[in-house]
Amino acid sequence: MKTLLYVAGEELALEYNQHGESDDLYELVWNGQPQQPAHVVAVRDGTITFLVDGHPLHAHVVRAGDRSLISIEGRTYEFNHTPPKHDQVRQRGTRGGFEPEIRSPMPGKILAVKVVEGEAVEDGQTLVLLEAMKMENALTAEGNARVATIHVADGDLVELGQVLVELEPIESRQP
Amino acid sequence: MKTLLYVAGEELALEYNQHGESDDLYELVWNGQPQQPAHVVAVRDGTITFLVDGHPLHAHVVRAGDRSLISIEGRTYEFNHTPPKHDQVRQRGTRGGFEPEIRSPMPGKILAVKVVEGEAVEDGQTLVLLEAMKMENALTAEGNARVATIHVADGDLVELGQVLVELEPIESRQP
Amino acid sequence: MFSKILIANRGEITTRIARTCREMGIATVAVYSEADRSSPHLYAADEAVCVGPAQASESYLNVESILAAARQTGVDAIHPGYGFLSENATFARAVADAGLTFIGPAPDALSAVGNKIVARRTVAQLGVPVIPALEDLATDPETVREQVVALGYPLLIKAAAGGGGKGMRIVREEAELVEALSAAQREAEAAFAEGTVYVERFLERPHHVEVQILGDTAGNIVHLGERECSIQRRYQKIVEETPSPAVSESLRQEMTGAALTVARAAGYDNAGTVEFILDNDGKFYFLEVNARLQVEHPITEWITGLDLVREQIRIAAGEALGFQQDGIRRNGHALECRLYAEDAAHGFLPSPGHVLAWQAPQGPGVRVDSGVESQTEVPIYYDPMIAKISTWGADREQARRRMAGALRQTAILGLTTNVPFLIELMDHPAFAAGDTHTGFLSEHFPNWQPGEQPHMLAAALAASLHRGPYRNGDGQTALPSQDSSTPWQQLGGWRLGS
Amino acid sequence: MFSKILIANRGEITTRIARTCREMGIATVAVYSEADRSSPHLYAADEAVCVGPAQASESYLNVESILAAARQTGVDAIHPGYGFLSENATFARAVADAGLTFIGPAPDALSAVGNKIVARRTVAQLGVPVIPALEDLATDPETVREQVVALGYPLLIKAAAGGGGKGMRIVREEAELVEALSAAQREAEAAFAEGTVYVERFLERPHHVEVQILGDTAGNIVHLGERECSIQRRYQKIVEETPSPAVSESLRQEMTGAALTVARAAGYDNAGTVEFILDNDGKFYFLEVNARLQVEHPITEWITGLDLVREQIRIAAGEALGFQQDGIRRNGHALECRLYAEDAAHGFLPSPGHVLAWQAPQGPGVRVDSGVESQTEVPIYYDPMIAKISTWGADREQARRRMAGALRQTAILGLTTNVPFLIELMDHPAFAAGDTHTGFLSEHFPNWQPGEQPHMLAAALAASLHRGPYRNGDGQTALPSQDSSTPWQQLGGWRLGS
Repeated sequence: MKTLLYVAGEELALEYNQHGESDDLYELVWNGQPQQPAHVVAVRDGTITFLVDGHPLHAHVVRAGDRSLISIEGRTYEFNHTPPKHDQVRQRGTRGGFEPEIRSPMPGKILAVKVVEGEAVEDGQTLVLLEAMKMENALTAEGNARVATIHVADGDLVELGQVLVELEPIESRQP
Repeated sequence: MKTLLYVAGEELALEYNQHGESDDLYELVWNGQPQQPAHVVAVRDGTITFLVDGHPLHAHVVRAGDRSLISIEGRTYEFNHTPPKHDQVRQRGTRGGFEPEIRSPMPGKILAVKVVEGEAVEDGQTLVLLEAMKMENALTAEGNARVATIHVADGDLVELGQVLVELEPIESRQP
Repeated sequence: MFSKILIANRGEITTRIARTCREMGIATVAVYSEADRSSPHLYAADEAVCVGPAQASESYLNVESILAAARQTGVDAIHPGYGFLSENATFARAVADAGLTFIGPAPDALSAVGNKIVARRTVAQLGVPVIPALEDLATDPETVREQVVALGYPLLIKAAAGGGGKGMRIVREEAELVEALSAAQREAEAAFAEGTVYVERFLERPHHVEVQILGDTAGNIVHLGERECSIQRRYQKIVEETPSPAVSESLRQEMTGAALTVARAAGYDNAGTVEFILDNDGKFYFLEVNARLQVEHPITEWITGLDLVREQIRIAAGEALGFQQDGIRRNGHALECRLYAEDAAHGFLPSPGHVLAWQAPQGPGVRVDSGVESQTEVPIYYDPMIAKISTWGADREQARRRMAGALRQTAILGLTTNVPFLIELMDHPAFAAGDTHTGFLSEHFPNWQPGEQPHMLAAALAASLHRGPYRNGDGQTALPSQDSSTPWQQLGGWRLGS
Repeated sequence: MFSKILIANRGEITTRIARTCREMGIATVAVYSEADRSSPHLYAADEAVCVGPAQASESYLNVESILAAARQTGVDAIHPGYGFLSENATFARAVADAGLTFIGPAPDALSAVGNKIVARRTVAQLGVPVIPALEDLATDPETVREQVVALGYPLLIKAAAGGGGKGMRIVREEAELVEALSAAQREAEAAFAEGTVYVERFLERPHHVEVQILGDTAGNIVHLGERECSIQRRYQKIVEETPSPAVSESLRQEMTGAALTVARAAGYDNAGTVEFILDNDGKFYFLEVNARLQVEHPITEWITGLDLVREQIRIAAGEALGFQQDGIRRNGHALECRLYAEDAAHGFLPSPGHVLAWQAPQGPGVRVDSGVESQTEVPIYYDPMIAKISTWGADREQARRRMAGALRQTAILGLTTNVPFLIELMDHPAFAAGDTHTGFLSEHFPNWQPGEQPHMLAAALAASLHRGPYRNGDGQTALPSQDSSTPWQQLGGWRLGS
């Protein structure tokens, strides 16, 4: 048996095969590396208990659409079961260089759009104020740019990852 | 909408229809009698919250095979969704008169069969000792009888409702 | 201090002991039988070892298997919990012989108090009153029948090695005697690997009051007050509280003093409980010493702030008690209800099975020690206690109302439990008045039936509208039947399979 | 005593207040917004009334709607909880005008202490030190820019009506001033319906220490000791404890004395908290009075055994305090962690959504006050705090280890929460050493990332083997994809759809 899982766009491969002697003992190969085998002592609706080298681990598991969410000892793990698509939301915190699309980092409500289409903005300038859970969050330009398109208006409710504003870098603008 | 539910063999009829004005308000008719309408404020996996006349009720719900199990304020309710079959386990505590089949009142282990086939037994005489959860339970004859068939032996594990011993009433025995 | 402890038990008490060990920085090893693969106690510890098949005699009572697990995992000490091997002096000696520490009294003290017959004799010599009893029963039933005539009926048969109601039988008339004797012997044999029983006079409507003691190996010994444990069915406690509503301050002085006398005379160390019967004239009789952690220890923890498992471990490691008698303060009132998988409407018959849903109560002054979770098994092989709820209040009434609220917050589906019964018990005026005695249930709840079903209609509506989880009888998720009467569309929701 | 109380709040605090009311035999009315139909607080009460749409201004802050619900249900009194209308004197007066009792300080005392600017002035006159501040800000940003020069940067902008970190902004240089001011004003307006802000000097690395007070309407007033609340992010507390590791017994005398002075001068009744900033030289400055039940009140309840909500209700009903200062004993140590739906690895950004699974911790010395359950929503409209875990220990170390264990027992899926962050915080040597101050997180956890993922392989195996509820993104049960790689047959189990 082999499962492919995806975390932040990275593919992870888990092979697991029943050991001959015991029907609950699995031989594991993780990204090509053989691992300690695991006893799967109990598989329930929503929880699984393993024994790895005598150490019990209790996992809470939920499958949400294409994702599996797992909690073990207070920490959460998340896997996608299918490869990432090209147009998916970029991972937060991993952006590099100029970002032409300003996306909502969380579900919330647009408190104020602080720019207009065609306006030139500076690095760090606030574009949109977003409110979620009673806190204001300023979304800012990273680099000098011109506002190409604004997709939202004051008071709009927006989803995680929704494009709010599109920018054009000043340098690359065709005159 | 109408559901038929069964408790201890009794059929219960619940009609529930959405009230025109509100999409969460249900008009209820219970066994032909109109009832206070109920707001169904939240339906989740495993729990439902109602408001009846302003009073909230929170129900935990599990569907197990043909049964629905419901817990509200620490009390448990159980319904069957299909009518009882003829050969089902008789309800405990409702038996009347002579009972020819001695059934296990719980899952457990046969500690000792105290009678043999063909033996005449008296009212109250112990037929089988059943152990469950470290407690011994004596299953006794209700009325004078003769042991017709014994279905279990010492050490057997038995299920709830399993027939352990069959008796013939002394009176009705054909010589 | 120990670096790793094996917990030779199962269920809630294993989890509870593991929590304290973790707080003390001590690693833990849980053991489990093949029937307990789904039990939460397995993953409460840092390591887990299967010690045998379902039958307790082959796993939790299997000394060889437990010691092998201890050797394999390299532990320093074994905590026996309650029940199983906890009061077995032979086991305690075998643990010591294996070079490990038994977390409990020294084997000699365990023998002295563990055998109830020996304990009775010792205590009587100290001037502490004991109940009239017959200790040396003949093996021949006919002779026993003659022996007990002097005591008179009703009688109580008890296991010499016993506790927890196992191997106990009340005998109201001679005709019941022989069968009750052999049943009690078999039960005792199964539960304690020791079938000896004895017979004592059965008092009507007394209180069951016990005193918690704690002694270190240097001979320092203190008491932590009393617990009232009169509300019982099948000779097993279901509700406990501290302080006892039946004990005045002067009586408390007397009883705790007697308990300390008994413990000192036995050279007792570690945690233990001296049990008394208290009659309605305020006279008390020594009953037995439970030489282990008691099921109901949480209520003492609530009012003293002490962690009894921590104290047990410290004492077993040779540390001195960190306080003296006058340093122990008892504050407020605590109650415990034991949740059993049993049918209170049918003779409290055990009701093992699969837990389909479990929701524990929470909030201020509420503690839950649970041996189950959703989707776990309550096997037929072991005690049907599945959880303990304890509450604390500044006074008894606050603790009682908290308990009544906590029980109503509790949801358990798939098993028949005593929760509805406990709710009515907590609400009963006689319980609210503190009028507890061992005849409480037969007096106030004879042939109890769950009469009050106040939310039948709401339950029926829930059964009609519910959105899963759909399960087979064994608790596995299954597809719902395509019942066209479920109103998913009307609820603005989705429809499974459409 | 009241016979029915309306709780003008939501989430965990509504459930917590309803529990005490039930214990006191008082009926309760919960209110809820249209976004909170799935919130557990709705069914914690005996009645529930929808008071408006999701936006707090139209529901939980809607005085007309709340009062209409109170009239409709015939309550005697309104408990405002914390946040929302709890410190709004206008609301308190409107409640009184409607012939109902506001469970909190008298409106005049509320005005006196509730407006932080007024409170500062009053307190300074009493000789209690206050932090240098600018109270009368001009409306014109340019003038403000000049006004604050005298104070110097860094500055702290605070809402006059505020609390809970709302409407607060730290300003480290002049360029940030104008935008921070208007953001703080808008936040304050949204949170408290009152946009006035003021500016005070920002101290680096101080302790935030507060004193709980309790006064009756006859003028008796006591303190219940202090709480250390220095560990904050976004000016909001996430960990609190009592006693404070930074407060010596003599400093405790001084600070509690100052707190009582402030409360007496304000003619304060009911429960309140006097907040202080404590610098590293042991000098403390009055900060503000929180004229309400505090989020972190459970830790004071743990160590005093008092139920602060019960005391609030008794006081509001005109009863005298049942104890004097020397009757209050504080025992042991208590810690609280606030569980937030937020992403600690990305600036503690709120992370609302659907709770797919929730498992609360349990056991000795662990209390959970939760606003969520499995399958409930954490809406975008309200505070992201979803639960509070508090632990008690005989000493700080026991409380800390209990908390570390309780957090590891907690499972929440579907939302990003701060639980992994809190686990690392509890395990941090500086926290274990009690070296808490308001700069703790920026010093020890700058740009924290969940580095430790010790069970990645087990998690991957769980993802491969799970039999878990399959859900759509909105939490509804769905069919699993027919993924042929799941090993149901090998597990001896069944296969969905086969």
